[in-house]
Amino acid sequence: MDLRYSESDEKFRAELRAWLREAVASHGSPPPHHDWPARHAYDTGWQRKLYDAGYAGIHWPREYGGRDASPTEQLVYYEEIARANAPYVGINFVGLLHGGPTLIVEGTPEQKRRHVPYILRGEQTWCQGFSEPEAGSDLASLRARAERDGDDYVVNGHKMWTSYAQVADYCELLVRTDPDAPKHKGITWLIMPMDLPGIEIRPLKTIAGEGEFSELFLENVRIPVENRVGAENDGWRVTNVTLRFERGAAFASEMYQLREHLAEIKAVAGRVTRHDATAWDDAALRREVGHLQAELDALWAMVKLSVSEASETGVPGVGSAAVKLFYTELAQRISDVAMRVLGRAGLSRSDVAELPNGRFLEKMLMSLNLTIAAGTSQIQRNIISERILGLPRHR
Amino acid sequence: MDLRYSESDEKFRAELRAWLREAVASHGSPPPHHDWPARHAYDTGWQRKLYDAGYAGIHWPREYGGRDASPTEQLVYYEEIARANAPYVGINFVGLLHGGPTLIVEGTPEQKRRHVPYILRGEQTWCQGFSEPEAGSDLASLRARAERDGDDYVVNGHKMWTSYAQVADYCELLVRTDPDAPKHKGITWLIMPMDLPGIEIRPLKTIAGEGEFSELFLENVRIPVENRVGAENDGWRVTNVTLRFERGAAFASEMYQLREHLAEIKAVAGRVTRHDATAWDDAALRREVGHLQAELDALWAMVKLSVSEASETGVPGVGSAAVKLFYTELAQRISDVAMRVLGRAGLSRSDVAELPNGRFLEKMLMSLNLTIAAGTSQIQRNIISERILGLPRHR
Amino acid sequence: MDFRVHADQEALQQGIRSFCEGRIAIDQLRELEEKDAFDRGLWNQLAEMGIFQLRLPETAGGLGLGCADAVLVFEELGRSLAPGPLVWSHLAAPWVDGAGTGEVVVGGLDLIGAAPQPILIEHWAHLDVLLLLRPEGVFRVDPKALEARPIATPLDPLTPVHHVESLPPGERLAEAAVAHRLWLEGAALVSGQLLGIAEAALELALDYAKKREQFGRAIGSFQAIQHLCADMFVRQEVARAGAYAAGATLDHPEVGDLERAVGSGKITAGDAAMKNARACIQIHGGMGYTWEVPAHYFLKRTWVLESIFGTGDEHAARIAERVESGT
Amino acid sequence: MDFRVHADQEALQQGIRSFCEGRIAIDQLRELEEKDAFDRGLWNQLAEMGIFQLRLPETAGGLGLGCADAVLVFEELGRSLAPGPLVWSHLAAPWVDGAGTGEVVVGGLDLIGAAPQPILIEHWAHLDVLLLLRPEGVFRVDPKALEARPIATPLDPLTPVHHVESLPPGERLAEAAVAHRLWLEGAALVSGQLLGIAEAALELALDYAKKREQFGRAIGSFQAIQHLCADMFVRQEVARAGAYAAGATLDHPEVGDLERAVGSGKITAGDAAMKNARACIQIHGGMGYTWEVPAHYFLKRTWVLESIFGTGDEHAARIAERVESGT
Repeated sequence: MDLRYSESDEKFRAELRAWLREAVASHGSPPPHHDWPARHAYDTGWQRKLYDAGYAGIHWPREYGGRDASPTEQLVYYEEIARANAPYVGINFVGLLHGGPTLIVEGTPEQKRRHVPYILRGEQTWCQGFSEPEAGSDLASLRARAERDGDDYVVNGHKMWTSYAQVADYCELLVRTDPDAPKHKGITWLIMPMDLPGIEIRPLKTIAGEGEFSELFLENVRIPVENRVGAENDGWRVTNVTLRFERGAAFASEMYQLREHLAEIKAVAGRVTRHDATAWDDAALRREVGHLQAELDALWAMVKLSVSEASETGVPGVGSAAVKLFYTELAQRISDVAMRVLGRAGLSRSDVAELPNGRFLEKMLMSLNLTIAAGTSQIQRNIISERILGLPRHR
Repeated sequence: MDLRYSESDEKFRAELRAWLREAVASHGSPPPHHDWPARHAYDTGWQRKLYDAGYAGIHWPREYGGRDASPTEQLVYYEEIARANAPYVGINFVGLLHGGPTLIVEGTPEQKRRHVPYILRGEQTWCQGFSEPEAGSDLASLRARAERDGDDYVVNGHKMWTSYAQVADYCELLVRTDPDAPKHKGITWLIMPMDLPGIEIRPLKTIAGEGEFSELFLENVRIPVENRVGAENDGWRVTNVTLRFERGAAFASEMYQLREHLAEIKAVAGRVTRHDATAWDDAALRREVGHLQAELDALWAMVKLSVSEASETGVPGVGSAAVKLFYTELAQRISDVAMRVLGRAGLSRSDVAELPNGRFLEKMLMSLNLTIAAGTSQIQRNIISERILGLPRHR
Repeated sequence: MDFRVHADQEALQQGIRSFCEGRIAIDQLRELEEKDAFDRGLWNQLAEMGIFQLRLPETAGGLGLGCADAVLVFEELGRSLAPGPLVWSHLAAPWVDGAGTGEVVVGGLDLIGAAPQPILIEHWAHLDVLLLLRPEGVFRVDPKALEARPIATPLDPLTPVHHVESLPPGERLAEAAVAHRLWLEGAALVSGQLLGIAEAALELALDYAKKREQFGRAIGSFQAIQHLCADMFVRQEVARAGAYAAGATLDHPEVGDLERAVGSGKITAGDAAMKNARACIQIHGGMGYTWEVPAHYFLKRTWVLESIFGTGDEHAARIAERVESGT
Repeated sequence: MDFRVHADQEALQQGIRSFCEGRIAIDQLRELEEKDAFDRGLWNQLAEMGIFQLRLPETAGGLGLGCADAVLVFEELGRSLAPGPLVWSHLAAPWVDGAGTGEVVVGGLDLIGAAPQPILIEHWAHLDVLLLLRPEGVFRVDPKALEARPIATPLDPLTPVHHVESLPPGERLAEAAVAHRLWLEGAALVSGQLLGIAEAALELALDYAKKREQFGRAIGSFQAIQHLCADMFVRQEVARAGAYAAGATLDHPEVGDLERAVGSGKITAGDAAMKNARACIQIHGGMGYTWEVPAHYFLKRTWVLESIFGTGDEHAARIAERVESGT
């Protein structure tokens, strides 16, 4: 039960920090939110820089070009990335956090050769084709249909919540290959090149406006059988390799950023007026912020505990459901405080009166998705009560 | 949508207030909590006073000696009782609020004759034998067994949560008369004289210590068949007449008292110290109390709305589940604030340093039962979602 | 005392609801989004229905109704997310010629609440008159004389806002007491709107929960969803009692503490709208995060309404001073 | 960095747990209730296990362990509701001869927290020494020299209290910095106890939920109960991280902001214990309201522990001053 980093961790931190200082400055400012080609260039360029410096694939095995960093080094990495305000995985988070790791575990040698190094170098961008309009929490009820025709699967279906499809080269796609099997048993995992005929990408407008998400309409898309990962109808198992990653350390970076957000809320509260005082002069607000900071600090300690535990098993345990549940609801509470601090400024999503309300409101709107995406809070509670607490199921 | 009382309501209020002023003063102070004979005498004496003044059975029909007050007069009654700090139904709440009203609707002429007037005059005290250790939320699963033997039912079983059994003359008892029928179909409602052989009363110690509740152990208790209310095996329907009363206006008086409690919390907060200020100097506490008062005021308006609606139907509707749910959780939040205001004084259930912590702590401890008794909060949410909102049931 | 909605009130409310359902259904709202959230024709129709002169005496062309009636009307306007400076034009009817008939569109700024900075004016582009509620009185300003900078992306797509650096003193229309009264009336009307939003959010959530299937059954059959909905219902009913009591107390101040009744309405209705809008999004799952499902409009409008005529926290602080025994 | 409980810490914790399960099981606690919540034999056994001199250097007869270890030990003491002035005697070990070995029973009063009035001394009848933590230092008082009035009914049946009108200055044992340090250590140890209570409440609730049947099935199969339990688990795990980090930061202050870490532990553990104790009562239904089911002990002890070494609100106010970027 020791929170001290080792000498080698601190050495890693010092090197990384020094490198980040120069690299972030030289990489320039991020492009506008809606300029997809520019964002693609910016994020993949950053990935190449990481690669050249030996920081790409921080948790990937060395034989695949990764850094194979220890869990504590990964933590240091997240802390320093956030502290330096450096780009994180950006538009290729699917490739770096899901697709790549899945191929490393489940792909054929040929599949690994054709994708893994390119993802790592920022030369291949991936998106995810899992969810469908009728398959959300109940992902296994997905309907996109793949029929075998010679050496191809012919795919028809409608996917939703595909991030960065606009700039992706490949899609990790789940399809139904056996409609007669029980729903978990008829699913297959495919690598879909995004330039195949029959793929239509429609931007999906969210609460926050147009952004990273799209819908995919697939009409007679022919995907070679060699693009299948794992056996036919074994896609659900393969998927769970990926989902386990998604529910794990993927949030660590966002959690650390939340700490910065709270500090910023305090700073803004010291500037906005309430009658003849500032918002920060209000004891109730101060206490609320103090309470939230206490919870954030405990959350970060929880991450450290989970990272320490993962150092043995290699993957985050089922307890990550608790981290996800707590983190996402906490993020919403913090956004709520941010809105109350902004007061009338919160009516504008454009910065006004030198306040950062643009960013604060983006965060608030996007926080609404946190308790929904990657397993709703209700699903997380089911997982905890059934898998961790062993409460009886009732069907 | 008018909150003004009519002239006749105000006349009723003026008369009642004048009478209460004198009557409360002359009735003396309530006896100690654990002196059951004295409490019996005090409460039944007060009931007799009410009867003589024409205020007994405020919502009972006139033909049964009640006042048959209009719903708004009932509200005035609750307000004035609370304002005058007068005794409420006390140890005979079962007789006055449940048993009596049930007999009026379901009893035989003979049963009415033998009980109703006596209850009203404070000459007959009732308790309730519904719950059992294994039958709580699922009351219909009760097991106390009654077997017919000539003109008697012979009852064996174990009842729990019987209020004021120590001083009761009769018990409204639910027993199973047909163990083979579906659980709701084999229940019978009996009037059990408490002096019958085979009844053992054991005080039930609660979180708050020994008090109003007992367990009843029934061993071959012979109850005459003529004491049955309603048909054999029709007790569940009869019970629901009673439960509908329980979930209705029975709480109005307690709700009004909660307003007084909050005012008292504020007063105490103005007296207790925190560093070099009082607790009330704390803006966060003030805002919290303000928020609670806003909710209490809305709750009381909700009662007024529900009373206005009951003026047509005569009984509180199913919407009273919402009132019960909100009221009980609000009461717990208020008790939580009371404890925080008391600070270290809250470690003592005896008054100390001229603070009313004895009473505050009693309220806090008893509030824990509010979300459990008469249908847990979970059961109330089931009722709302299925019966009011029409959400589908899943079995 | 009969706190029920009377038959004539029910008819009034039903009339507004039918109008809104036909004229401001969700598709029409989406069109308005493209038109800067203002439709002169709609405004005139609302005026013809008497929305603005509801409380003017009949001798002045009004309907001679009270605040309780107005709360019911604004409940429907809230439910349908009707856009425009409705509350301000209604409040202005006795003070600005043409406001009651809809010829003159009146907006306003609440400078009594705690945080008027930065100055953001709602619906500026369509205002003929801007009212300022200051602690010292009611003032009238020509909105076009202000240097107003448009905000590219407002939080609520149906509430465009302009930013103004400073305000002129304006022409004084009425004294401090009137400003205070209008502030309370505004809070009560907004409570009505918030109640309407809370109701609409529950209705939308229920529709979806009954229809959407996951794991082979309607999600509304899961106890977790059922209890979320039950809590939404409770908040709605608490807000109804609070908002209605605010209106009834404004009509007959002798029935209770006016500040407390209005604060109770604003707090409980604001709380219900905010939490029900969030729950509505959550119950919709991924769909709730799309622009297409109108759940987000409820939340966004609630933040707008929370910011005027006193936030919940401000009302709570005021109420705290008025907590006393025997009330 | 390895934030896991190490193998030797696990062994330590397991040892305490086994002892508590055997020696302070619920029936034994009930007996202690009748004996003024103090058992000299138990006290000696706890001392022999090293509870009090855990952190004394081995040269001074101690075990030479750190605060993180102590938090683990107090987690078990909290879980089992072990009575007596455990934290005070532990804190006193370096300052009062005989405290470490259990020969001298030391109690204390936190006069640094915001609300020491009225002065209620826990376990007064069994104290040999009373420590006062004042902002200006640590002071020693002879408890028997005080005019202490017994409180007939304490909130927690296992924490008897006496009321004292005023306190003498006492003998000064250590300076302000030590008092402050002891206050933080006390808060961390109490966080451990609160974590243990949160865990015990969940465990008790789970046992009951799995076994108790209503409507023909275990109540733990109802999603409403399952989600209550899931939230209890989350609070427990948050509290675990918070309380452990408090201990680890006291051992190595270079790893973080000490005040913030300790405050985080006290706040999250206090919150978890309070809410889990309430949920435990609720899940038990009527049984939860009986004295027989030990759920109420958890809640009552939590109120006692909440009142010392800074309430959650006090720590939150302190932490707010220390919120800053890059930490």
